[in-house]
Amino acid sequence: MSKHTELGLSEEEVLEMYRIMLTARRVDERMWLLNRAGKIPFVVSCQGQEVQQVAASFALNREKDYSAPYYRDVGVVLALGMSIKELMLQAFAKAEDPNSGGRQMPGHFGSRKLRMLTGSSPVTTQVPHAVGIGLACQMNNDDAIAFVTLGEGSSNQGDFHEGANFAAVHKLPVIIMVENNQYAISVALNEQVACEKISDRAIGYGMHGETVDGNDPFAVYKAVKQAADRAREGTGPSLIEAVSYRLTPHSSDDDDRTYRSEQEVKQAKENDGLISFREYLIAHNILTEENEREMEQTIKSLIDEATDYADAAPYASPDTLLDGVYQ
Amino acid sequence: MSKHTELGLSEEEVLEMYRIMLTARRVDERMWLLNRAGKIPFVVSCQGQEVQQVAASFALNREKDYSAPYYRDVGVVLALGMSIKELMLQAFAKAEDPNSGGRQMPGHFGSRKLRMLTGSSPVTTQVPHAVGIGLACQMNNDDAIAFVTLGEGSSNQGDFHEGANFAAVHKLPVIIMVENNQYAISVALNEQVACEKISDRAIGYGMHGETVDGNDPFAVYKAVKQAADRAREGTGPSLIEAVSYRLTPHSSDDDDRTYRSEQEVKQAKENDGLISFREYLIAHNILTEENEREMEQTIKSLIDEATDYADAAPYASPDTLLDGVYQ
Amino acid sequence: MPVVSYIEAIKTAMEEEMERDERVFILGEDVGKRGGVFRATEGLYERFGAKRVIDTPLAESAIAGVGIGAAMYGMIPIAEMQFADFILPAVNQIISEAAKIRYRSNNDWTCPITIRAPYGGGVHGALYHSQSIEAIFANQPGLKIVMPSSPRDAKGLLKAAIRDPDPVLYFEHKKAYRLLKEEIDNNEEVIEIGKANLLQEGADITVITYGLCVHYAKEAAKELAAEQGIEVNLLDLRTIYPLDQEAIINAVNKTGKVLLITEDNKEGSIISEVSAIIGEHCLFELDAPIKRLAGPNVPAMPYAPTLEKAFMVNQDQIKQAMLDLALF
Amino acid sequence: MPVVSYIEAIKTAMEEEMERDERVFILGEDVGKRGGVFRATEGLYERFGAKRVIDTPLAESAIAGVGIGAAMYGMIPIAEMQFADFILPAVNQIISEAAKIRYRSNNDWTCPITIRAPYGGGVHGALYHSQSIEAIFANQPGLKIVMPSSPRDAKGLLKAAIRDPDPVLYFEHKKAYRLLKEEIDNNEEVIEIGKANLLQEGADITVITYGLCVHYAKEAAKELAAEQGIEVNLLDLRTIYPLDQEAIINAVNKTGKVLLITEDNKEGSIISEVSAIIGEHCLFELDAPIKRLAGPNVPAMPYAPTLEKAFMVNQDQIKQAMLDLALF
Ligand SMILES: Cc1ncc(C[n+]2csc(CCOP(=O)(O)OP(=O)(O)O)c2C)c(N)n1
Ligand SMILES: Cc1ncc(C[n+]2csc(CCOP(=O)(O)OP(=O)(O)O)c2C)c(N)n1
Ligand SMILES: [Mg+2]
Ligand SMILES: [Mg+2]
Repeated sequence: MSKHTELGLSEEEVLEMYRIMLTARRVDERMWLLNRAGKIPFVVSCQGQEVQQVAASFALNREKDYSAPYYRDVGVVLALGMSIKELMLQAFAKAEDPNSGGRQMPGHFGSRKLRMLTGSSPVTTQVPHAVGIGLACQMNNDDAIAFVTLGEGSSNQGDFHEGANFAAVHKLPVIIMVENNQYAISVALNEQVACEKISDRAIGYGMHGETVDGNDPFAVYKAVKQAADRAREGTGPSLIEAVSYRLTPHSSDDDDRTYRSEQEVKQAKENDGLISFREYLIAHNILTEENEREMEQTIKSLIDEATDYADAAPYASPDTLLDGVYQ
Repeated sequence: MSKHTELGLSEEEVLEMYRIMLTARRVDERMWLLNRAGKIPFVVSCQGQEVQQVAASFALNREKDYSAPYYRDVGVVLALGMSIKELMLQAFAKAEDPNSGGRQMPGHFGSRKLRMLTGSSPVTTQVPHAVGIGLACQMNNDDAIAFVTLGEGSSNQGDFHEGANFAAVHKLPVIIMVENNQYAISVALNEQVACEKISDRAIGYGMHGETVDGNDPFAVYKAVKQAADRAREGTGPSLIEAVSYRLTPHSSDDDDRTYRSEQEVKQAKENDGLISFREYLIAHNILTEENEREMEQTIKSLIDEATDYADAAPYASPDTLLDGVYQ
Repeated sequence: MPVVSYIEAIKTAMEEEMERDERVFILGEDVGKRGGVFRATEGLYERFGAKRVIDTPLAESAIAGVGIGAAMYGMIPIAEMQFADFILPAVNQIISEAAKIRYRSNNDWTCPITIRAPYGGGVHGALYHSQSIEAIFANQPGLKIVMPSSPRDAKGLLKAAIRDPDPVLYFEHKKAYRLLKEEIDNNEEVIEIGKANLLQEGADITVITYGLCVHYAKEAAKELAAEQGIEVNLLDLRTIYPLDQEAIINAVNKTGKVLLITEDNKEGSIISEVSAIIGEHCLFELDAPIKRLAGPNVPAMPYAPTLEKAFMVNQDQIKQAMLDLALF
Repeated sequence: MPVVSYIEAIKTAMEEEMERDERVFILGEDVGKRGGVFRATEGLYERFGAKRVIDTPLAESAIAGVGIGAAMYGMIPIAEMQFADFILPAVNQIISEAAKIRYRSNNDWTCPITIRAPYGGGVHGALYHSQSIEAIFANQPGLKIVMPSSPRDAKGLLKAAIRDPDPVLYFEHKKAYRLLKEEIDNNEEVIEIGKANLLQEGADITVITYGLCVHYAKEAAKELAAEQGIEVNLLDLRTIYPLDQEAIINAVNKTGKVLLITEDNKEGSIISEVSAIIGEHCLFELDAPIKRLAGPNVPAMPYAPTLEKAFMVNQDQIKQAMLDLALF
């Protein structure tokens, strides 16, 4: 049996997963072009993490579950229902941006409609929030669960510890996914932590912990699916570590050549999960020359359209500066 | 071979350990009497934790090492050189109290002379401080190590996580001893954590972790001694969990009957490490009827003397209120 | 009509709100079985169960942060910080998160959390169980801060805080818990957040304060009225952030002489902002410098009774300052 | 004499102090190999090595707390917070610990740490990379807070902070990093903490401000002098906590008209305390209300350029406020 059928995923579903991963990549690439062209002041990238982001999201109930994504999660938010146009509106910081109306930098996601919590810049504050969602679900016998992501560097913040412990004590329906991309800006993994795996921290909370290859969509899907099942059954939270690599500089303000070798980055690019997933889909005749071309074209034209729209859209009026401080 | 000789401890040393444990207990008992008599407004107790406190301190180099004790550590501070008189001065909040000149509540230890960091009330802040001492020792090729204690409830604070991780990454000479007495005020262990052992958290930092019976002085001594050796060798920090039971209410302001049964407390009192250590010493002819009587008498008269002295000593003058805000 | 203490008023407010609205719940350290270290939640665990009166692990950032998450879901959490001094590990969650959730999401998400914390000194609490820490938060738009001065206000303001659609910090004075008692006639009263309360009118001097100091000021004013016939116009701020500018301006303009009082350290305190509002709006109405009476600029109240007393603003000092101002 | 930018001045101050005293070291996120995300520590890792320029895990409470521990040992840490906005997880360590170590130990222990953090807006940093957060700390005796307004001050005040026996928060403006440049003649200058700096004397109006706003005020004053002959008495606070009362009083008394400026939100800001000092000490010297110019009371500066611009206090506003006051 092929990997996807073993997991109960149809051909349509895996193709859809791939389409969203590719969309995330292409959106991100366009952001860099727009940044370099002086059109948008800032980009923070998903590149190298799309596979884990989309695979994990597909393991959720996307009609019901809550999410608290972090700034790199273009793949997550696309999978959970944000549109390319909406992403472009936030990149251009326009009034119509559903995340913040242009108030926040790109990468600060949030949508009540999508049950996606509003995020901030100080890292890791979202972990206790997701735990609070889990608590509320438990109190209300709501079948939904909370899915929260963060970088491995952020797992060293106190809020990670406090939130994870709280979730474990109350057996809350929460999935914490650490996207370990090997760096916290310039600080390499071995200067951030001395443990072998970030998921080793789970044992100290008494929750399930597991490290998976973030470049393998099936491994990620399976781990998150099982975590979701456990959460819904009431057996408590899980800590999933998805290991990948940050293929771009930290952000458009960073120069990663000051702290890592081009050789290292080049090698990581060869292990890009998007490549191997594509090969898998081709080998299984799910992706063909034809539908791939069509997919790329559709994505491109959607991005073009979204870019034009967002570029032309108005900024929030200065008159709105004082709105939304209090009800 | 007997347990103490196996560990290289002489008869004098174990007797001295016992003497200090007993002193801590007797000082604490006196504090409660003074409190109930309206002489001192507040007590926070060591009772039930003296064995682990003194045994751990004896495993340090008491001429050289740094400590950051927490509020229950009467045993630690006595072992590290604080006198009964000084403890009474702080209980009475008198000007001569070396810990704070009566500025802080009892249990807020600190003495530069004894390389004992000044402590505050917000729990767990001392963990990063001890790590900072470890860092300074490492930078200065100073052979000293930092020993820090906290309650198991406090191990759920962010500062525990951040401090432990920092120490592990830099392989700092630090020993973190969690004194697990089963309660954080009224909150029982299973409502604080879901892990099996607090020391399981060590694996998530990549440091040595170990749980020992806090009522067994030899187990505690051995674990801390080995941790000290590792720290001095440069192999990094350790997390030691010493398990015991809080025999008194949380403090003189608490009423523990609202949240735990008298039966449970009674049973814990039977397992009091002071009793079993005493039996051990008697069985090994180290403690005799004679030297025990003498020991009790000496302690009592020292406490009497210290109490009278501290009672009569002056409070800090109101004129000193503004001193010591800045240099 | 029953005589109710300040702490009973707090408990009753929570009880009634939990009764009224199923979404209201409490979380904090020792709030459950123990009923709170001050017994502010006594009986609520028994009445509403462990799911609505939650004993949390010892971790303030999680207490605030988990509460914020639950509030975003649509619940109405009341988070207790055991002492106001111990709110500091939660500052990031309160200022970066609770205060900014509505604004940063452009009104999409909201955070109706109430955070209660016992503040204040004079209770042998030493440096870390005596602090007034409101000034730390009183410059963060998105937050509201209330500090009740009486049982009636404690109840009505807590109800308002719980019903408020935005995050509210509620600081209650430890010494007031059992010191202040009064009859509460209207059980349903909800006191509007954002409005100061003119406690008594008077033509000679205006006194503006909040929290327990209101009690001392009232007593001092009573004495001065009886002894010297001095009439004090006394404004209780009630909400100390954002301030009720209009009430402040009106109160000052009535007498032209103003004394501002806080138990906190002086520099950078709530009454500094009150003074600035006055300096901006009432300058030509003033007949005397804007006088501030506050704690000394030392880190916090020491434990030794001599030093605690030397720190604490008291009724005698207040009376003297009022008299000096009246005679100015 | 070399022309030095604000950020170069900061780097040079650290470099010279590390050279002078072996106990001085740096810790923070990305301060090592990367040389800081703004490049404030560029070259220091190469020069002093990984043991004195330490890349820490991403955990601000540990950066502060470990620094505090090292300071108690006798080291002189310079802790960098990557953005002032991200100092908030470290508030407990700064306020409960650093600020109180000397006082609570009755002068037995000390904590000579310097905490640097880039603050301020106008750099497309949005809500969490634009904040002025000094007011949160400016009511905590035991702390000192400096905010330099020029390269020369940046250098001299940072040297003073590092040499200070007590904890000092040092907030540097991100927009000033490369905007402000000047010749620095005295390389060894250490600027005394606690003293304000009368930048220019003038008889018409007094302007009191700090940080980058000093630059805008200077420029506005230059224009007003040239265009309207208005003479501005300009006081740069330099140390914003505790404030230099005497300098404030003298500066105000000289003109009787005062404008206070901050980039921060208005309510509860540094200039509120400045105003209160004036209201207490200069009332009868004043010829006009104490005017405050500040950011609006919204949580922080939004990202969209329209909104960022609407938030940020700018030179034109300052000039207009000066003119209005002069004409009052
Ligand atoms: C509390 C806080 N401190 C510092 C920063 C600045 N910062 C932004 S991202 C980042 C690194 C995050 O690393 P990691 O968690 O591994 O996520 P990644 O960017 O690698 O996906 C830092 C230090 C921040 N946003 N918040
Ligand atoms: C940050 C903080 N929050 C709350 C408190 C109040 N408090 C004092 S001791 C304590 C319980 C501590 O439990 P644990 O760490 O297990 O130590 P134990 O008292 O059992 O020895 C609490 C909640 C505090 N001191 N600091
Ligand atoms: Mg990372
Ligand atoms: Mg305990």
